[in-house]
Amino acid sequence: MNKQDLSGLIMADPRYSEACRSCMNCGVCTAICPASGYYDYDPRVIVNLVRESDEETLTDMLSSDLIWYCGQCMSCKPRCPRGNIPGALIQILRAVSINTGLFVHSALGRQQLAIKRSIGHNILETGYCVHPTRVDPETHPEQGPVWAWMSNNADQVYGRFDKGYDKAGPGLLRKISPEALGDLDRIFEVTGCKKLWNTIETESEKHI
Amino acid sequence: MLDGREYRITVIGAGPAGAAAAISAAAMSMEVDWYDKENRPGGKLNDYHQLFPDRATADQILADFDGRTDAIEIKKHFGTAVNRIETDNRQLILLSDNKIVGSADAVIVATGFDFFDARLKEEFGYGIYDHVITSPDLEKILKTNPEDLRKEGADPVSIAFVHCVGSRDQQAGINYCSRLCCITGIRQAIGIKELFPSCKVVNFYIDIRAFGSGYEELYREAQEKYKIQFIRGRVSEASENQQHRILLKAEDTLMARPLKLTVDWLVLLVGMVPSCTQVQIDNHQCTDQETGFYQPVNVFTGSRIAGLPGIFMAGACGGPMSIPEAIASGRSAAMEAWQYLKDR
Amino acid sequence: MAGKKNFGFERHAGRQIDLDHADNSLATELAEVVSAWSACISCGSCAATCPAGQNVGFNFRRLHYKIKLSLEVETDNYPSLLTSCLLCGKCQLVCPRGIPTRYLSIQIMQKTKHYAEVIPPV
Amino acid sequence: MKKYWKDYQKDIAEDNYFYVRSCIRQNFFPGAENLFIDILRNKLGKVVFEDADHTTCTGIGYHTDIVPLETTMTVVARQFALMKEKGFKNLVVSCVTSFGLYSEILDLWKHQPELKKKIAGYLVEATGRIFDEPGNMVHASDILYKYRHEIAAIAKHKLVDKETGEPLKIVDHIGCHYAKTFPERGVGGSEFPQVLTGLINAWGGSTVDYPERRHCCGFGFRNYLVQANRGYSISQSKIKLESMQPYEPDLIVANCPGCAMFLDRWQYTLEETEGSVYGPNDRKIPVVTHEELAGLVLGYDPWEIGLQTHQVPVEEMLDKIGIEYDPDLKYADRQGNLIGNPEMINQQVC
Repeated sequence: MNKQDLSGLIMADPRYSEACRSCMNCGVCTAICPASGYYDYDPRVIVNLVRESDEETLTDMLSSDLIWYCGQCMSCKPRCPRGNIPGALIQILRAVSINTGLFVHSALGRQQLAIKRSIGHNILETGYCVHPTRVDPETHPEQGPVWAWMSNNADQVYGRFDKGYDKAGPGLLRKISPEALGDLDRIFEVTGCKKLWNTIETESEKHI
Repeated sequence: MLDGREYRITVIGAGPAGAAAAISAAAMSMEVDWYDKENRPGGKLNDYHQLFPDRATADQILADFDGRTDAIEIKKHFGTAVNRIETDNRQLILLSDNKIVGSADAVIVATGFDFFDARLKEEFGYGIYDHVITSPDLEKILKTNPEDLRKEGADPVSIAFVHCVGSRDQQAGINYCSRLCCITGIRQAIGIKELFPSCKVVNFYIDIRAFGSGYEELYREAQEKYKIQFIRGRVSEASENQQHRILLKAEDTLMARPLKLTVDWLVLLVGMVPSCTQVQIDNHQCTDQETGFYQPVNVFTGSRIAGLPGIFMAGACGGPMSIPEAIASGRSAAMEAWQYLKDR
Repeated sequence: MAGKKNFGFERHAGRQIDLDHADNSLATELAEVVSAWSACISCGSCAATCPAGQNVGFNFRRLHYKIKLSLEVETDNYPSLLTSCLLCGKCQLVCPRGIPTRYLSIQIMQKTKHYAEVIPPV
Repeated sequence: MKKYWKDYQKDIAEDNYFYVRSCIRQNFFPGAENLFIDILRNKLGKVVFEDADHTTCTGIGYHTDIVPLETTMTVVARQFALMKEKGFKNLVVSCVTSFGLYSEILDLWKHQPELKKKIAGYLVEATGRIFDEPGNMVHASDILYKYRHEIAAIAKHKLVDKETGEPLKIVDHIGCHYAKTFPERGVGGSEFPQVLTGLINAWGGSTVDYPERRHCCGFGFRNYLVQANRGYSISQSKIKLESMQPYEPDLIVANCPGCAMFLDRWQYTLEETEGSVYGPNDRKIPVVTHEELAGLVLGYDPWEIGLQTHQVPVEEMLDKIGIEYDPDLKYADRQGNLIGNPEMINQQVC
């Protein structure tokens, strides 16, 4: 792989100046972090590693599972005495990891392909992140029998609450118009999301 | 012999710095008017139990001041809050609630500090949970009735101290270090251990700043003799369970692992902030924009308040300060005032 | 049936240190015989100077700190790492609090014999 | 009041709302949003406008890192453009993730005006639309908070046990992105948010302050969406449920659709996989959303507002308050015909 200026890419993100100022290693972020209570993960250490700006360290980190544990709850944000946002720093690291293709070197990073193909495609095809017809009770046993009932009888169940279900016009889970979906599609093109998806697909394929 | 017989000086504040300034000015034969908003001298010392590093009682220091201020000619105006000074030619006019109460050739401002309002650090639940208290609260309990720390007659099982509450914290709008909370926490932790030897006492710190003479020794004694546990990490959240015990979440940063602990009392070591009774001087901006404390004309060489003639500062109105430092700064301000009046 | 289903994921216990339920018998025993141990300020001098630390990743500071926190010492390859201590005593020379770290190491080895198969000669 | 949250009172517009829906709320609580609109229009007499052309904000995609910041910003700018086109200024957001995201975007634009300009350029290029920032932006639960006393005045039920007269013990759960991201945008701030306790207290209930009150429900985005990662998600809910268990709550109310869904579903899963149940008397704890809570006190039919779409049965709670319902219509369609019963495993029978 070509040598890249990972540190530069990280700092160029508009969120960086808000997310990562200075750290006194007090650990309030880790103390409250749901992920650090569960995984071998420590947001305080991540902030320090990023601040070291060592390319080798950053390459290792962006190629590892470490950046994919955060659950994005942002509980870290209101507590940091230096005003950092470790959860936002994670978003930056993940974006750089995907854009540079490093994400395929970790098992958790490789999950981006499945997420892109589910949530991503949901958004452009339906206008919703999730849709009753796309949360399959088979792969979601944890959703329980009520969800299976709802998903399998979507027209009747959702139709009870809104006659407009899956139809044009306002209302519950209305069918998003082709014009609105066209807007979304062009926004995704113009703002680089399609390019990002292409990277996820091609880098994932190369790795296999 | 320093002779200040012709000079009229006013000292505002009767805490340790103000007392030292008044005693020193009087010793130089200056005519001293001494004000405090309270009806008695001593300031916050009245509420303190013990002092560090040698753990002398606050009452001993108070008695010493009382003896010396009584033995010397000082006009005391306690119960009068001077809250404004106006300059009139070479005279300084003192006002209390817009009423003129006196005048002077020079003024030493020694209005002290306030403790940080711990309610602002909402995550600790101060003012909501009865067993979350601040270091000054604990000091009062230790001084008046330590039995209050028992619960239904039983010794507390565990007590934790949190360092840097309202210090070094952008969220609280305070970026400076209050310096004295570390050693306060160490000294109070020892006090707890002496009362309740079997109680588990844990101090959550970020850096131990034991800067003063004898402080590091006290820190070591706390560890070695009293077996007080020091965990490097700031408490992130406190909450209360049904038994009214306090649950803490912190990171042990030396292990890089989150940690939880339940305690009977949580003591917040609150920092020092500018006093809400600061004196307004003309319409002059004489406090530091960032910290709100008075600013000297030169941090190395002068205690005169920047930009103003004849007004000097002493003690913690200029920033967090220990009692010996406040006393020294009171003496030094008196000396500088004398020098100023002689030279003008 | 209830309580046994598999929904396609595993759940494990968290890694939060629980100081309320820590078994501190080993820490208490050690503190009795090496009283100065409690004066440690976690400066890391011992680990920095440790020859075994340079070679096999043995970290004496972390190790004894872990015991102090009453964490599960049998994990983390603890016994094998402890046996890599050469008992050279360099750590003791650099300790700013004068803790007899070599003696502490010996005491840890003796009190945790059951964790380790090979105990270096004392 | 001892508490110190008065500094966090936020400005909540009085009327003329532009309402944007939530993906998760529509999927999992299909009665809630129409209920909210109905309360505003028909009980409180407010103007609420819903634009058929608004879409997802892409929030789940953004927080799972498959939608870049600038894409999300442009989609959000499009929602603002729709609002401008229809002549509205007061935005009401149904979803807590969206609300947090809108707050984050407005904050970034405030600090980096050139970024806002860039997004405006993208929006014109992609859609030909132009936008203004909302004059007032709140979460839907904020509106109910603002009008909680008005709702109480016309309420049919109180949140009390009709037998004993005791207030129901209610756990409030605030979505992390409601106030943790920008405490000043939440009623009561991030540590002791008042938005739901305000509703509970005004409607006769009592709130439970349990230790893990502020802990995340555990959605965790990728930590739920990928099946293998769900151990993280369920473990966080378990932390909360274990912590609230000793208080024997009657009910959980959440203002975030994800939280409400997870606190509901994970109770089912924890029983199925681990045999653990966290409510009093070996029952699970019903979970409702803020709209549903308002609907219950206002006397709406439980099945018309969608309480049958919750995995944890609500009947015992309804009986306790004294809310009537027809068991035969629970699983019926619009015309009253039975759709068929969910295969209720371990059904909780009274």
